[in-house]
Amino acid sequence: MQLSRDDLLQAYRRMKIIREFEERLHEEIQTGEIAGFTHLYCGQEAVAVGVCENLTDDDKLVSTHRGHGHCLAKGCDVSGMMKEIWGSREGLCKGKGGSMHIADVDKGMLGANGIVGAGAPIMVGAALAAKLNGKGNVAVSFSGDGACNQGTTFEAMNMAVVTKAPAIFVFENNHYSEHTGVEYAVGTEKDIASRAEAFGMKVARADGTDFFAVHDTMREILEYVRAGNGPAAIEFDTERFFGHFEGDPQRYRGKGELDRIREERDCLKKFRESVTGAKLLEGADLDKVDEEVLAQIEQAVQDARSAARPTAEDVLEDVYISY
Amino acid sequence: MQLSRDDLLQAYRRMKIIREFEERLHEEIQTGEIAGFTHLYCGQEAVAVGVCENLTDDDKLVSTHRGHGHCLAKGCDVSGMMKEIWGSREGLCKGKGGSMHIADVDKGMLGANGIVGAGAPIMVGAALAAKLNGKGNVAVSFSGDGACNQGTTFEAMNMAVVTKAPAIFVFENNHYSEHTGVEYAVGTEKDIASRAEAFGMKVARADGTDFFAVHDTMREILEYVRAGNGPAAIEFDTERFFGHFEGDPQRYRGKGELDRIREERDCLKKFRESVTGAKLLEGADLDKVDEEVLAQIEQAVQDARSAARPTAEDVLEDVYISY
Amino acid sequence: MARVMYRDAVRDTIFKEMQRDENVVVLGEDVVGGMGTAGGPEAIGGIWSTSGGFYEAFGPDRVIDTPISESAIVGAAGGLALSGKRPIAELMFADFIGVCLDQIWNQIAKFRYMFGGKTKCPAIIRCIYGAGYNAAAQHSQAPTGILTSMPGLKVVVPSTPADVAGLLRQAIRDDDPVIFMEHKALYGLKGEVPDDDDYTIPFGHARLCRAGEDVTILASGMMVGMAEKAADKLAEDGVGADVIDLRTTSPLDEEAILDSVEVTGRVVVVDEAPPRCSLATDLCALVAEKAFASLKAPPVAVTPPHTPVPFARELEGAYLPNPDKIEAAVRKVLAYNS
Amino acid sequence: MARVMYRDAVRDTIFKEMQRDENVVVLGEDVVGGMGTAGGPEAIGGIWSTSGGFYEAFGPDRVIDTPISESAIVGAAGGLALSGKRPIAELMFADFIGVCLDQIWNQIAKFRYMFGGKTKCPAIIRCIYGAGYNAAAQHSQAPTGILTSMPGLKVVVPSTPADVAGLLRQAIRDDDPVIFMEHKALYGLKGEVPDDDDYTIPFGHARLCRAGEDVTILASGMMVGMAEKAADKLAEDGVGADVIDLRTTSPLDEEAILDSVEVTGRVVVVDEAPPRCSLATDLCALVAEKAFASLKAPPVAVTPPHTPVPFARELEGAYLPNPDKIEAAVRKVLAYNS
Ligand SMILES: Cc1ncc(C[n+]2csc(CCOP(=O)(O)OP(=O)(O)O)c2C)c(N)n1
Ligand SMILES: Cc1ncc(C[n+]2csc(CCOP(=O)(O)OP(=O)(O)O)c2C)c(N)n1
Ligand SMILES: [Mg+2]
Ligand SMILES: [Mg+2]
Repeated sequence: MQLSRDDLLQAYRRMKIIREFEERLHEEIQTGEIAGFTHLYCGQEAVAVGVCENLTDDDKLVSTHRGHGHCLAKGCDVSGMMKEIWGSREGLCKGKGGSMHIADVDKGMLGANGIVGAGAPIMVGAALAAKLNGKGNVAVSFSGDGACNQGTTFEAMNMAVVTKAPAIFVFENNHYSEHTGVEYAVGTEKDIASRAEAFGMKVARADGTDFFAVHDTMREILEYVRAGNGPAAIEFDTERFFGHFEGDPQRYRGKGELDRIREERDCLKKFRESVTGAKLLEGADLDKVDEEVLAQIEQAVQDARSAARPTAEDVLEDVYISY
Repeated sequence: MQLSRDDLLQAYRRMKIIREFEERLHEEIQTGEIAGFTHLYCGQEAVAVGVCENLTDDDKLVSTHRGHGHCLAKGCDVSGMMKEIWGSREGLCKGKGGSMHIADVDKGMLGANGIVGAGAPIMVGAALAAKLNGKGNVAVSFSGDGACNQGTTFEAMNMAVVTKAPAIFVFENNHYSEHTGVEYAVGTEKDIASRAEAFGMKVARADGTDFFAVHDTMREILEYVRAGNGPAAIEFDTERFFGHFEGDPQRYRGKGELDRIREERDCLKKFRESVTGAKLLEGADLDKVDEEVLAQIEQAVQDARSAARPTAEDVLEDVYISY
Repeated sequence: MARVMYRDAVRDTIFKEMQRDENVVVLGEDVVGGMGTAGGPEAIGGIWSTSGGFYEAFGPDRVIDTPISESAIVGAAGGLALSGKRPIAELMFADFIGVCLDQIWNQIAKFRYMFGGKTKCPAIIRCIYGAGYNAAAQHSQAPTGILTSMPGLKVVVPSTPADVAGLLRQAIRDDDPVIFMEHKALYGLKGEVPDDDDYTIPFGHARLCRAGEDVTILASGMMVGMAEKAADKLAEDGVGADVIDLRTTSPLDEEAILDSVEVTGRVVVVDEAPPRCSLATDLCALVAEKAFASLKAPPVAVTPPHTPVPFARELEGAYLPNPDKIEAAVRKVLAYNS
Repeated sequence: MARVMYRDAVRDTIFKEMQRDENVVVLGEDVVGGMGTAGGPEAIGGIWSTSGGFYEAFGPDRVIDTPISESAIVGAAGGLALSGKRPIAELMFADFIGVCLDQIWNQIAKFRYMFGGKTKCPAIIRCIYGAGYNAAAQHSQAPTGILTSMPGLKVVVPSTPADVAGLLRQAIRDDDPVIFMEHKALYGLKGEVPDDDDYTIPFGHARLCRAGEDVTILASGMMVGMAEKAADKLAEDGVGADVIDLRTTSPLDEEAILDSVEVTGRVVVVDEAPPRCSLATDLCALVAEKAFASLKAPPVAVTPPHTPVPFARELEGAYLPNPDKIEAAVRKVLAYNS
């Protein structure tokens, strides 16, 4: 599909925001200022953005522990997220959720999730709600190659098929679950999509480092699902540029692997080459976006640093308590 | 494979024991003497016996809520089982387990199981133990068409593939999970075996009402698994003659369905026709078995009725307690 | 007022709320029954007959028959709730929280908090629980205490048809996740239920079933009837007991409990779950901490032993609390120091 | 005696037991690490570095790296145990009992009982638990009480490297299923560990960490160190506290607790889980029931509030018990009635 200049610029901006958000976090985390476990999405931007550019706020999304990219792509506020990660009471979740639990229900973002595999069933519920509303909306879950071994993911797929839910299961195969290779943990020569296929779902596969491949594949699947044909699944082949969590020594990587994937499989680079090569955008257009994004991220970090901290009383709010 | 006369007689006897055990329970349950929930296996005998005749006591088996047939086929004592179902302290589990929890670890029978889908992971553990022992033993789980939608079953299959466990997943598709049809709950045009296939397993399919088809299929799969090739799965198409549980009004059945399956899909009838037709056994041989089995079941019921009852003190035994 | 069965109070209340609010949705295994069979839908209407006629009235999008996939069921309830619906998920046996606890404990219960209060999660998980059917270790448990221990959940344990109606309606209209514990041995119990289609009972308000000044007996679910029987027996001997039906264990009506104990000074807690880290010890600790000065005797719990639920009639009978055991416990606390 | 870290005590004890008994088997996610990668096996040796070198020493059949499938992991442990092995399964975070509770609660815990005592089930589930890392609501919980409530399980909560060694070895040699709770914030704690390769600590024997006659403080896991700090502070003011480390919550050393309370008459229970139906209330109820006559003040619990674990540093800090809160509670019970 031919995207407009604005669409292209927006897609690039979103990918770049994710990239810089994560690159910056990677640095900030070293300082010890940010608490908790953080899993960076860097490298997978084209998947989140390619998928979400096709969605509206009325389409729901359920994410994972590696959720920053999905949240940003679904329209969560950059500053609100940064503040949340910094644990501010001005954060998107008032500092109660943190990196692994960012949500913005108004944007259709039903939450990052610290439990691997927990998202898919929740997404099916959101899809059933969409079906009931009858307005052609869908729900999407992101799951990793590791999550596709969790029973909940399978249950969700079958349940979506049985109930003909407008559900889209996006599998991001970044070849690793923590320190384990997908070749080992998905113990078959078949791919992940084949599992979805065995449940009777329409499936697609695409290169997750190619924004256009992601976008087109998602568009096609989305049309199918919006039309009321039941659920579908997409497997994207992608790369994670950092460790599983911040602090991971990554001894499981092959020699030169990180350099190679940064060199050959960087979705931002590929996007730039593709759009400038096809003369859809100028390098300067993108440079300008780069600059703006860097400033935006810088601002978000400054905001997060100076944002109000939560207090002891906040602990007792936002939950029903009685004891 | 050509079975000896003794083998044939033994297979028939085992199937007949299951049949009469269940037919008798069906009657006895009406009297109110037997407590708890009972799920009868009647109709599926060829699967349990066809599978288990290939196993030794060193091969492990994990069963389901509908476990009587599997237990009997694996060699559990008829009287001990009847006493258990009657809740006697002389029962196989001292009256603590009842119909849904019959086990005899010495016979390699690791338990019926009241939780749908719980058996498969346990079986994989038994298979890993067999692998570790290195004597070519295997472990087998029985699961229903309903259980194949439970996440645990999927996890177990993938884990068996990943660990190359000598595990055999036997799926008994009797077309119903409780009151729901398999067409609905296994929400795909693909069959159950296809799911196993998507995990990268060797699979086979056979008519579960034909003892010889079951036996041969199991034999072939067993050879493959014993040889160290990793796990496999078999889907058997079979029939359940009674309701899901005793007391089930079975309104979900088609008109005449029960008569039809008793007429056309009775594994005992088919066995008799096949062996007498091929002149491998005489009708009289089988009649003799029938008579002996009936007497054995009658005896087991008498035994169960008069067996010692458990006492309040028994509650506190066979478990670690401290409070 | 109409005289209805506990199970029908469940069914009727949901039915009426589904008529009233199109966002109410039911899901679970065999809640329709007969899907994909020659007999066709509505062959059963719920294995406990608590959803008969739903499918016909509300169709497959609001009465969702599911595969045997409890994690997907509860997870879907969570997703429905986050999307503005009011799902009622059925766990055929409360014991099955084992296969879906994450979705209850780490998801549904925590959304509102983790998301900084920016969402509500009005999901109900109906758990059919309890012993009395000789259903053995995996189909007889009373995990009320386990669920009560989990922040974010409200836990309701009705003991009469009227309470089913009032509390279930309250639960359906509540914006927080609610665990609704229905005791399978109470399904046949009959009682008067108000005709009022807006009859609700606010959470956190216990019910005084018997009044007396000598001892306080705390109970919920099936234990209430047993406590009442014990109290009636004791009354014959002139012993007066406050029997308090907790109705909801979270929130807990501390006030009702403490007010009673201040008068009686003696308390017996009855619970159907094993004793350790239970609702029973929770209540004993409550009175020990907050009514210490009033206590004339140690608070005593009547519970099963710390064992799984056994199968045989004699064993299950010995395992469960009963009026005699409650009476004995009361006599014990009365005899203390006197 | 050697000075080792809590985490190394875990690793070394398992390693030695694996050398000693070929039936001991380890399984879990990334317990090897690097399987199916260019870096190859042993890239990590456990996400908590508690199984480094295992794979090299014992190979893939005894050190089983698994997919992210906790139900299959715990279920497999059950099957291994029923087949004569001594599996040690690792749950990377105790919070993940949510996705495999059935296998823990309804399977492993109940086999021996349901099967009439005709089998043993020597499976260990290692649960890495607790807060302190700002890991938020789904990675910080202390479900000790929930697991303690389940008949059939033994529950171990070591607070020092020596106790890790003695209790873990005991657990490995035990014939019942054991939940072994390792606090993630204690992994770096150093302490003396006996060199004895048969060093075991029998279950149900609490440890007296501080001795005093004014108050009894009960604690386990990470709470022990906090209780000790509070006691040290109180000692400066001449207040003497018995600090009792429970070591195992099931079995529970009731005797040690009751003996102490008989002397002190005052008790503060410290627990890391929310208050309702918790280990804290369990212990308060115990002393209220069994040491009633000795009590000079109500038993008091120091616990987090009834909320999920919040993320931000300030929030988690406010949420958790700490020495100050314990000290305040002690002062409160000391002030009672005096
Ligand atoms: C139920 C559960 N098990 C284990 C974990 C620990 N864990 C967090 S992320 C992760 C790996 C997930 O791999 P994958 O699904 O491929 O996602 P990726 O990290 O590659 O984005 C694991 C094992 C968890 N959070 N939840
Ligand atoms: C986890 C769980 N969910 C639900 C049930 C209730 N239940 C018992 S048997 C059954 C149907 C099982 O169907 P299937 O696996 O096909 O076995 P079949 O009864 O046909 O032998 C259900 C839903 C259960 N025991 N455990
Ligand atoms: Mg991955
Ligand atoms: Mg079936």
